Amino acid sequence: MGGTPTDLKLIDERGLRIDGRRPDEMRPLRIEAGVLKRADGSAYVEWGQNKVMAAVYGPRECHPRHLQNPERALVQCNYNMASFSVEDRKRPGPDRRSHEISKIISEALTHVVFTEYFPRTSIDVYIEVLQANAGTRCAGLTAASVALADAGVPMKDLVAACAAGKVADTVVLDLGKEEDNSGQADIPLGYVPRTGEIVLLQMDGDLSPEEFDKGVRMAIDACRKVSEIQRDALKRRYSASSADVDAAQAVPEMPKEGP
Amino acid sequence: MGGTPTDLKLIDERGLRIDGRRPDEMRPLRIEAGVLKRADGSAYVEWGQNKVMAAVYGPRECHPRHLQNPERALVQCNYNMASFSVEDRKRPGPDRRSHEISKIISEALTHVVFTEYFPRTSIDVYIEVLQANAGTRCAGLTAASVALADAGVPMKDLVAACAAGKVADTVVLDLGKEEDNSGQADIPLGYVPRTGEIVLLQMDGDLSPEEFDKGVRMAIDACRKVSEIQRDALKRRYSASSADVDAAQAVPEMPKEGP
Amino acid sequence: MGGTPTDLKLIDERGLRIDGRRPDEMRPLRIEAGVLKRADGSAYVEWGQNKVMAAVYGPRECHPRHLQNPERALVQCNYNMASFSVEDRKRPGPDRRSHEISKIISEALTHVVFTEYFPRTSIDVYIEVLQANAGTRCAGLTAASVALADAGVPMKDLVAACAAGKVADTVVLDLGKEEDNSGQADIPLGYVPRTGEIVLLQMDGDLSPEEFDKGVRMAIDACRKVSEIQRDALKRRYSASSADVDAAQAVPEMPKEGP
Amino acid sequence: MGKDVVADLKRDYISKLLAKGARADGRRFDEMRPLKIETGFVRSAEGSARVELGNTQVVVGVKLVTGEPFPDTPNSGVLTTNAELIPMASDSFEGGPPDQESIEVARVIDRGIREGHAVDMSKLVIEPGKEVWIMFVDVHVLDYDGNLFDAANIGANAALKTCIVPAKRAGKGEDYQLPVQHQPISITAVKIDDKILIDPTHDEERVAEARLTVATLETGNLCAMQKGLNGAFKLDEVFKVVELSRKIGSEVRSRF
Amino acid sequence: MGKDVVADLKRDYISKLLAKGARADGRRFDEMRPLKIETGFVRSAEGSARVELGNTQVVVGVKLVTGEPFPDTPNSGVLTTNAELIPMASDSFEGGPPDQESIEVARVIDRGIREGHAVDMSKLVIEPGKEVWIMFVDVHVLDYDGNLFDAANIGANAALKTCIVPAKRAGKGEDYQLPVQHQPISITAVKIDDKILIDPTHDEERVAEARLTVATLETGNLCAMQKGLNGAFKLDEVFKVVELSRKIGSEVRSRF
Amino acid sequence: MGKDVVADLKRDYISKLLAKGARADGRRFDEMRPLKIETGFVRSAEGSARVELGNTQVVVGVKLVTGEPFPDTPNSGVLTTNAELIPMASDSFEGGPPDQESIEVARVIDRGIREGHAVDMSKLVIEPGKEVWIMFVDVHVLDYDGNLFDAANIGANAALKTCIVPAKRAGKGEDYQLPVQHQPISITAVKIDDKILIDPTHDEERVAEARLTVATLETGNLCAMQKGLNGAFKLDEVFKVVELSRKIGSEVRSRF
Repeated sequence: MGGTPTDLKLIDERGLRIDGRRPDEMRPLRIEAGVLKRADGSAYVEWGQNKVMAAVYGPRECHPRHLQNPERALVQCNYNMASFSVEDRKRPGPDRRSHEISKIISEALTHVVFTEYFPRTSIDVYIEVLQANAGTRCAGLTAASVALADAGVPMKDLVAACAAGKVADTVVLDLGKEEDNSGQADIPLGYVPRTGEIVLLQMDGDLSPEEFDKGVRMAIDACRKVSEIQRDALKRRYSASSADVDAAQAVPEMPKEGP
Repeated sequence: MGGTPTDLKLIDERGLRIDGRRPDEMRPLRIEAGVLKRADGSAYVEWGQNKVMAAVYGPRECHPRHLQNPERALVQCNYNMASFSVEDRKRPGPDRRSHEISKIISEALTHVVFTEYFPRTSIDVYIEVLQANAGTRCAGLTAASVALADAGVPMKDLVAACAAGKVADTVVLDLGKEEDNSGQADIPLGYVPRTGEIVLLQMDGDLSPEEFDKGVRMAIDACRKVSEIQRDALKRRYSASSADVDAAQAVPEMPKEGP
Repeated sequence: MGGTPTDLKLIDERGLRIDGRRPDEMRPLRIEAGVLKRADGSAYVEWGQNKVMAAVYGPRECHPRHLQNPERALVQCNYNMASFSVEDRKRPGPDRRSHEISKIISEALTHVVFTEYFPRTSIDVYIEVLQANAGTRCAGLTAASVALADAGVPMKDLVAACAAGKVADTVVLDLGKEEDNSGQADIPLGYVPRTGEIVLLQMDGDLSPEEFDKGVRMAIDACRKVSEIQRDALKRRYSASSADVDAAQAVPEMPKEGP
Repeated sequence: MGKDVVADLKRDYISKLLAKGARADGRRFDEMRPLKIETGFVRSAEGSARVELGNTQVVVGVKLVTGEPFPDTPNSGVLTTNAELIPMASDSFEGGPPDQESIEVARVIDRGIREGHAVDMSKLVIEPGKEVWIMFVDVHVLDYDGNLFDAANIGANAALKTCIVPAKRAGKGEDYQLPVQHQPISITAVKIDDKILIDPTHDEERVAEARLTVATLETGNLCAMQKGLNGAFKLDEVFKVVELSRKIGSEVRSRF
Repeated sequence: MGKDVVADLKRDYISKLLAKGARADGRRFDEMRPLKIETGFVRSAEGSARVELGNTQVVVGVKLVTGEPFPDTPNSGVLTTNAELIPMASDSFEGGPPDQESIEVARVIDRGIREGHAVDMSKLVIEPGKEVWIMFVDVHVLDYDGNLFDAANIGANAALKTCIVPAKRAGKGEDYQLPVQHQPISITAVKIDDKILIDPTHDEERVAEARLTVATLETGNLCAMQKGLNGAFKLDEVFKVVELSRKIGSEVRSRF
Repeated sequence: MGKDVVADLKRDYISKLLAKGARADGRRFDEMRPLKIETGFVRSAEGSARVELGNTQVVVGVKLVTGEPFPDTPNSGVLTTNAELIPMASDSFEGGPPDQESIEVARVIDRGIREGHAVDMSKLVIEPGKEVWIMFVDVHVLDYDGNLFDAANIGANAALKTCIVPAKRAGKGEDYQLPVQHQPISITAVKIDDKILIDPTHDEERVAEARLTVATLETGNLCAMQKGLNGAFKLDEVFKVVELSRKIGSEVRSRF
């Protein structure tokens, strides 16, 4: 956690947070599936002030060859932040943080994909953060799951993700940027609703076991809601596709910025 | 264009340029073919204050293999400036400018080489700028054509290159360094005299359509002269070779600096 | 040589050096063989204030393949200094100095290994300098030889290494850090005692032919002593192994720091 | 090899259509694809635009940070243009450091902005010779169906037009609108079977012999040009592309 | 392919043992391997430790140099953690720039130290906003038999505890002990066949489905956590690992 | 594999000649190839030389820029030597960042200049501890037929000798001649079939067992040395190379 001292009152006298949310309230989440033409599958996520695009290519031939697994597909995620996605311009190209996030998202997705159906192939997942405002790894994992489904990759279930955390000694859901900068703990979590499995889990800050217990359960509840929104996006995608004669024209457009 | 404000009078009252040239006058150009022993073909060009060496290896096996074209040879040019070729020392190794120049010279040369005669191979062209004074891409392309011929690579014709530009509101040929720094436009052009084709063309600055028309025609006329000098160099190379019993000793020496 | 001017009296009135050694006296040298479990062979060297670990993997498949020699094994050494091995933190990763040392140590070891027994393979030697105090290339080469023997790689002989040099106009053996910083010459030398061959030799500074003659002979005498200590380490390693029923538990421990 | 067969089939298909004066998507030879421009798409950028040119989609973000001017231009801000042809956008793009293709795109976009004097760089000086605004124009390609040059050029122009200099954040006075003075619009044509087509799709680019990009200004003057691919143009073809670029560029400029 | 066969055989062997409640080296499921800590191993470092955790061996060195603070934390020193998984340590490590695996190790170690406030970073300020101590924690892996996370975390804690700030050398007054205030100890568990094993060996890691590292403080609170590998944990398994980490972490901490 | 056959044939040919006391190009064992030195070849450099040693051709350029001294040598300019073994010069050179071979060449050239005190570095100080001249010696190999070490060393000596410190351009007073005080000339020998050959060609280098480069000064003293290749020297062979290097180095030095 940034842990930067701050004058911000992160929880007000009514128990509301700096952006008016209740402790267990998620930021608004919108998902659109199938927004790109070139990729085999894609999804666009707006989650609070985060804007994240995910695309999937594959299963396809795995390069370099020595990475091929003769028994399974390799799920390779590449998480990248656009240089203009943050206030202080980020140097283009991967840094250590993005390497770590790519790794844990790859692992989380691998768990749900039926990789044994596609030996020797690679399923490549690209996550591009266009605008960042805390919580991009959860937004990215959430978008990537939908993009995989949009690409027709068979999965046990969609992975849904959401973070819980602690601000002003209160366990809260889905930290925003100010809360992330000045908060006390963050717990990003990826979840498989159908099986109740946790496939991504990190934590940093300072939490008692009780607070951790509360936060994890709060994040899991949120993941169930995220999962609903994921399913809605896919339903809209498929109904749009089947409603049109020419499916190619039926791809939903990327939602426009609100006023 | 540099467009740097300057006190220099780029065109004087007699209509002459800062180095005494007429608007449509090229800097002195000397070309020697076959100046290197190890390369399959080579050429050295002194063009005004530019000194450029070109060498050709191939057709030879193409590495890395995945770049091989089963139907054609790949013409791969590498343009490089020596660190000491400019007043402010250049960091060794390729920069973005040299990557771009390598690409457009590769494309220009590919057009004239009978690449279909050598499937799966690579024809590697190396251009080293030893002393730079504006116009090195044209000098490099001109040298590379001669080096290809010296290597015996079959071509439709030699590519000749020369730039036109604008200084002090006048369309002029073959900008020198001060003109490049303070001028108004530059149009490097690569030309195939036999077919009248333009294989390299760039422009930057500010030109009316009429000025552009005039500049391009001026550059094309100059390319015809460059082509003559290229042919002379090759003739000297071959006559020198055949005059001697031991051809290996007949390679013309690199010309020495004038006083 | 550093050649930094200094107030240090590098040789005192009794003819002794800054750390009390005689001119032809080596710093204390301790070698332990077989100190790592994962590597095929290993050795740890404490030489004065130097602490160097060497490990050997192979003969094993050679990557990348185009480096394979169809008639011989490739001996590839990688010399690396830990970032904390010197007073001013070193940036992690190889620099030009370590590339050069890796090359000359690879060449020195190649001479003694029966590379023809293992065509197409690679024998990989890793040298890690954990604490540096002048003389790490000799310590590294000395350790690497023992690690090769510990790995069971057949060799004509062990290479032993030691440097001579000149400080305060005196030819001395095995320069320490202050002597290296302020001395007049350094001659690192790698030697094959059985054949009397010199396999590593460098020199820098200023030496008359007579001083060079004296220094080289002094270094060769020291290499013979180093060779004895190398053999002792291997003997202890093997006797330890055979004394125990379970050889795997018999690997000598890394020696502890003295008080 | 499979790819090549497909390429050959596409080439034949495109050629046959062209012989009849038609393109695969029904456009005229001198017609651009539908163009959508959405500015202000990225709030973390000082200026931004999302552009769809047919199925090609790019996001351009402009960031401004303070820094030192180049020694030879003490009275000028600094422009840096970068293009990320990320593998999300096409299976023909690879990850890793910029390759020749993305470098060429970035340099051609940069040349248009710079040589067309899109921004009055003298108004980006904080203290002459000491501190100026460094303007980063970053092109992010999301979906690639040909003609990156124009999509990115239009995106850059749109992003610059809406860009705010974040002086307050940097403690340099009040924020102000980036001093944009020109719209250097580039139009790209390719040559296939001696025909000149404007705004090529990816399929058209793959079978094209030569490419020419021309950036023009409000005055009708030219400010940047780049020929690409292994083929050649005749002089009259160059002039034809120049004229088309002036005409269509002017139509695009009217969108700003 | 040979490797895979070996892996399959090892997997079977480990599974059969686990079904009987046993591990290959005779340990209980919740038992760490023998731990040796030797501090002051590297004299050129300001603080250092060599740690053996079973057959895993790491050297951690801490260097302190003066430099600028980050703009947003003017009253804090800077922590930089790096892990070198050098090919000396295992034939599964490759040379070259850090890969995802070594980056993950470094970042998890860093997270423990940073979030556990191991060092009072406010005491590493020389001049606020201008000059602070940059603390480099470098993890060098010499011999790899699994569970780098904990070996490196313990090594980092030990190296920091003995670290001296070299103020005199830098002309910044007298040397002083690095202000260490907490020991955030991480404990790592893996899941194999629905069993939770503490401190996995390399063989156990290779067949493990999922990994969870939990760093705890003297207070029993958690300060960092990282789940890894392609498998998953149920919620009760997570809580079980958290409890084990608190208990065993407290035992390890008593060694300091 | 074709290459190896050629190499074997060349080896046999060279060996047979050597047995008769002859070399392929008719030279004596202790004879250098014809040496041509042309100084002032590159006007953009402060000092430059083009050197032909037989068919080996290098250009050396020296650039001087102002910068900070190293903290431990506040009263000394800085020397940086770089060698570019560009693929133009030989099909055995690859592009990309410097490999071990070009690094070794650069470091051996650097060692000769530095340890031989070719330049009085104390005269390259502008303000002690603050600003000094950084001297870049860049070796560009154009044509490679063996013995880069000596061709580049001779080129560096020649380029330095004619080098002008561009003080005026940097606003540091009047230009002046680089204060060259010594010519540390290196001579390289190889060992083939127990014979010592001076100034090896590329073919000789390919079959050589061992290589020894020795740089000497006017005094006859040694200032730098480098043994290379996989073979070995006996002590008397080392002494023989040292003596040859002193003698031939003195002849080369007379050319300056």
